[in-house]
Amino acid sequence: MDKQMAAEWLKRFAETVEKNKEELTKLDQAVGDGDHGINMNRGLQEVLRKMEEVPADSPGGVVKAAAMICISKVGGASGPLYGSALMKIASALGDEEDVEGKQLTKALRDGVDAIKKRGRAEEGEKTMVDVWEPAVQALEQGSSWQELTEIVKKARDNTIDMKATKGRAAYLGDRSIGHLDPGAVSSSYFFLELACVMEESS
Amino acid sequence: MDKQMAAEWLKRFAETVEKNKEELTKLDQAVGDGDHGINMNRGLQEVLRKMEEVPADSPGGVVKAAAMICISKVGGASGPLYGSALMKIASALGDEEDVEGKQLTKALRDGVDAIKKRGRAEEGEKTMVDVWEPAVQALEQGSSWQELTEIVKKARDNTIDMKATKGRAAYLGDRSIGHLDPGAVSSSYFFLELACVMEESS
Amino acid sequence: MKKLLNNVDQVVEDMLNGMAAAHSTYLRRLQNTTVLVRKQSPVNGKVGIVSGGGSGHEPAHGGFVGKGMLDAAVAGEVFTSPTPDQVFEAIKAVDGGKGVLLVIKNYTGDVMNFEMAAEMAEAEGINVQQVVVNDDVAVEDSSFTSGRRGIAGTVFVHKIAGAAAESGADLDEVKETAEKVIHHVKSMGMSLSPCIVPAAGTPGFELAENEMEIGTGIHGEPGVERTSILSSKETARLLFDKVQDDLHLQKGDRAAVLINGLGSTPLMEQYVFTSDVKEILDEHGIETADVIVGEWMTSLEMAGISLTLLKLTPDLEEKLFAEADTPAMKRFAK
Amino acid sequence: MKKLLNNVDQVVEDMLNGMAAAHSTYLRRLQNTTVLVRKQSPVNGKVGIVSGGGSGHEPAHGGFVGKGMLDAAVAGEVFTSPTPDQVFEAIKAVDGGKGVLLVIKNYTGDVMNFEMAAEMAEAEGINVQQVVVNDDVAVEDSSFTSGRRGIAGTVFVHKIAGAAAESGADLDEVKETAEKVIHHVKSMGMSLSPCIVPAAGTPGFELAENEMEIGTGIHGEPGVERTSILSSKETARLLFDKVQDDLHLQKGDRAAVLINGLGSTPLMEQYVFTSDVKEILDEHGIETADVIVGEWMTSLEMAGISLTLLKLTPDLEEKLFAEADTPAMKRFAK
Ligand SMILES: Nc1ncnc2c1ncn2[C@@H]1O[C@H](COP(=O)(O)OP(=O)(O)O)[C@@H](O)[C@H]1O
Ligand SMILES: Nc1ncnc2c1ncn2[C@@H]1O[C@H](COP(=O)(O)OP(=O)(O)O)[C@@H](O)[C@H]1O
Ligand SMILES: [Mg+2]
Ligand SMILES: [Mg+2]
Ligand SMILES: [Mg+2]
Ligand SMILES: [Mg+2]
Repeated sequence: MDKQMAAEWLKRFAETVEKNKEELTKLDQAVGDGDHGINMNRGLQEVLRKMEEVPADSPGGVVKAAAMICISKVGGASGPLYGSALMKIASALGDEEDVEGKQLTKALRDGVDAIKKRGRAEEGEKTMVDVWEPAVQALEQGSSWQELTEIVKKARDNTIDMKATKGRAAYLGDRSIGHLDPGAVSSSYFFLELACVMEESS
Repeated sequence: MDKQMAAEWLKRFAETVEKNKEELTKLDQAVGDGDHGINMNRGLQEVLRKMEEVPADSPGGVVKAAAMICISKVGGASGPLYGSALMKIASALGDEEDVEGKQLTKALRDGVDAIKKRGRAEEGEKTMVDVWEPAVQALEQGSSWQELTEIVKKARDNTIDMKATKGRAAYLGDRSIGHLDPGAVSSSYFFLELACVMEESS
Repeated sequence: MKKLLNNVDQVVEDMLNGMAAAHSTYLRRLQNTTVLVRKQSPVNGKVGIVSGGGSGHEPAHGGFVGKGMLDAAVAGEVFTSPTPDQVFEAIKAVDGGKGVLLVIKNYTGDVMNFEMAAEMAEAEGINVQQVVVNDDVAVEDSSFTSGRRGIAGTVFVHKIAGAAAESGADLDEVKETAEKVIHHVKSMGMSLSPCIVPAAGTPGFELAENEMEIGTGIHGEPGVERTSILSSKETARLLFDKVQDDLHLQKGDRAAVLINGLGSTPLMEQYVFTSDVKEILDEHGIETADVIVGEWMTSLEMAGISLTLLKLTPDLEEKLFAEADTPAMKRFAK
Repeated sequence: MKKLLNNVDQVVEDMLNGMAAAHSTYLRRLQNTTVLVRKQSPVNGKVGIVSGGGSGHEPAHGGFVGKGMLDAAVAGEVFTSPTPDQVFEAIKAVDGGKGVLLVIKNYTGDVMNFEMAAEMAEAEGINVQQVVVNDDVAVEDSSFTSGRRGIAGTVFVHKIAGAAAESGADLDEVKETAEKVIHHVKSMGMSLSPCIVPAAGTPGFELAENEMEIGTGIHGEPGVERTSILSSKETARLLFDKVQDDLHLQKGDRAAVLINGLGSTPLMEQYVFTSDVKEILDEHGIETADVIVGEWMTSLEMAGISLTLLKLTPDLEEKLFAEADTPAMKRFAK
């Protein structure tokens, strides 16, 4: 992955979130407070602007700039979570101009670990972790980008039947069952767009 | 008119207001604050209770008891207006056990004058005066009870085209045109029931 | 109709009990009446101030009973002026020997009922004066009509006449002060959605999703004009212009601003509106001595807002900032 | 969606300007931030208290900035916790050398963002402590979850920790006081209709004409249970029972009561509810040292109410009644 691909990845992520802003909002209204789409979009639009203004020199640089913006613009639960994840991913990518698949996977592992630490969440709690963890595990086990796509979609849909025990949805108890987790959905975009960009370049 | 007839009159008035409470409320919502039916009904139900508990000895006594209750239970604009009118009517009727038509008409004149004084209103301002004044004038000019009925209905309907310059409807300016005045409607019940009771006894 | 209550016919009764329970250090309920009076009433040697009106405008007027504002508030049924006997009870309870001022909002019903009460009190030898607040510029003034309504500007009358009374002024002076406020205070409101009188069960008017009502009063009554929805800035300008037409504030004048939520308009929106009003006042070079934002005279759960401007003179300003301690409005002595 | 505003994306910005304009004697806005701080900040030799959270809860928290309560309030977007950089700015602005206490409502987002800010501040050598308010008993507590939400009980934390700080206590003492309040305060709410986040444009949930939602939070989020509409009395009993299950007030205990309108529930209904709550407390022989009614922590224009009970000890009571002078809450020194 080079800096163009990294930029393309985050650009597509931002675009998909924008396109699905209302959808994310609706999902968050059902189990949360209805701002997930708004929060993510506010931050990612800023990421787009920043990438145009000050293009970074490396994939790590691209991700680091996005991390800073997520932390200072997204707010809510998703801001620090995406922010911490991207920050750790950026650290792991360093300032290398071209990043190998293996290194990317290791960086994503740091990312998911950061989310779990910040959010004190494990798999099965109906949060974005339920997409991040299976996605990263799949890559660690050598799945192709094509396979990742399926795994991510399945992981996302698996949150429907879960009962939330972290995040706002947890306040609903059993009533949280039967709904997709909004953070899992936005995270699915994150990995689907990554897979897409990687596939196209391969 | 004897005390039974006076009691029957006010009883029917109360019943008609109760039956048309929602109607009066709707009329008052259109040009006022939507409480005319509620106000009148609150007072008149109390009048009914009082008449059962402590029957009065004369038509004047019946009306005086109702006046006191209107003043202390109805509130709003209609409370003092009906209250003052009934009070003056009661005074004019005195404690005679049987009241002649002429005397009743004179008493009703005192009533409408009291309303005009309290409310500082004249005919044509889209208020209850627009029923009271033509009704009393008709009686003064020797109309029959049957004729009164028609005159009162016509007077009531005439308020539709008037522009209000007194009471809450005045705040609507031209927008008050095209609606019946709620107080004119309740006043029409007052005279229609009187006519009914007098007709039946004649 | 979705309301938190027990019995529509008991709602004023229950509310008064709640107010007395919540504010027992300030006020008490006069037994068998709908009157709330200052805890220690009458205050000897002080002019008593009585206000009131229909219920549904809370905190007005019960919330203003206390030091530096009202001695008593008389509550009528929802949006229905209280009856003379109740007002009379209030007058008797607060007369501390220096007479009583009635602060009446200009509605036919209120004026008539308070007038009848004043007649009763005078018959008993109590010195009663009255002022009628008519700050709402929505409707053109005219000697043919019953004139303009009293709305949120009444709060300034309570505050400033209350300060005069508290400082020991006699009845004529207190009345004069109140009249000076009335002369200098103008308001205008608008609404985005109507309210429901509990006993009626249906809204007083209907507004489409893209409509707002200009010049709405505080009784769920329709306003004077209907427009498509305006922004806060446009609304601020519209209301300011109407008020200013009457008040003629000049550059350098000092004014007090009262921004009044009518019921369900969140403070968030009220502050947005405040910011727009401040901008307009700054443009005109009008100095804002005081900006009061919140719910002061509501119309049940109506959505909307009113803007009140009070042109200040040094004596009015001094009294505006005098100490007050009531459930709804508190001012520290400077 | 019918709201009085200019631009949904600017609503917090505009609101903060309005608050600063209205309350300029109390507070000022830190330039280029969403932070409101006490006019004279930092107060030297006083522990600084910073709170905040998503906007849409006004007067919380900006309305509580002033003497005897908060030194700063950090505003996030509507219902979205503020970002760490903003909280950090607030911390720096109010540190008067005795350190800063963060009062955080227990939401994952708030906790994480404030935590990150605390890390930043500590890196700059500022002594920062934090407490997390979790008074909402609607959801069962559990060590597996992120625990209970912070709702209106937070106002008592502000008031009482604020009094401790004002009296010169050091950071540990102020934190301890805050934690004692948190331990003794429990709340629960319900709603009759939802609210609309401006940028979302549609309500967070829907309720039929005959339904109410029990255990609703302050973010337009659905509650924990839906029932047919209850009377005020039934609602009071339901909420009291839930709160009492946790608080175990005994006969003779002294308590402070906070009845909080969530947005569009008129004061009239709030007082009806107050009367019902008072009756229950009397039945239980619980003494009410203080009853506070009104809008303290709202959820935009949601209709509903929450009940908060604080079990008092002599030291908490003393601080509860200590002088405070903020835009939204004022207490005269006794
Ligand atoms: N403790 C947590 N750990 C991991 N993810 C979480 C946690 N809490 C919330 N989330 C994720 O954040 C999403 C909600 O984000 P958002 O709506 O932007 O913030 P907020 O909940 O503060 O309104 C949830 O759908 C969930 O995926
Ligand atoms: N000044 C007045 N003179 C005569 N009648 C009046 C006057 N003002 C109002 N009314 C009558 O009172 C009626 C309204 O009564 P009601 O709704 O009970 O009182 P309110 O207007 O105080 O709510 C009006 O329809 C009108 O007929
Ligand atoms: Mg959310
Ligand atoms: Mg009416
Ligand atoms: Mg009325
Ligand atoms: Mg949120």
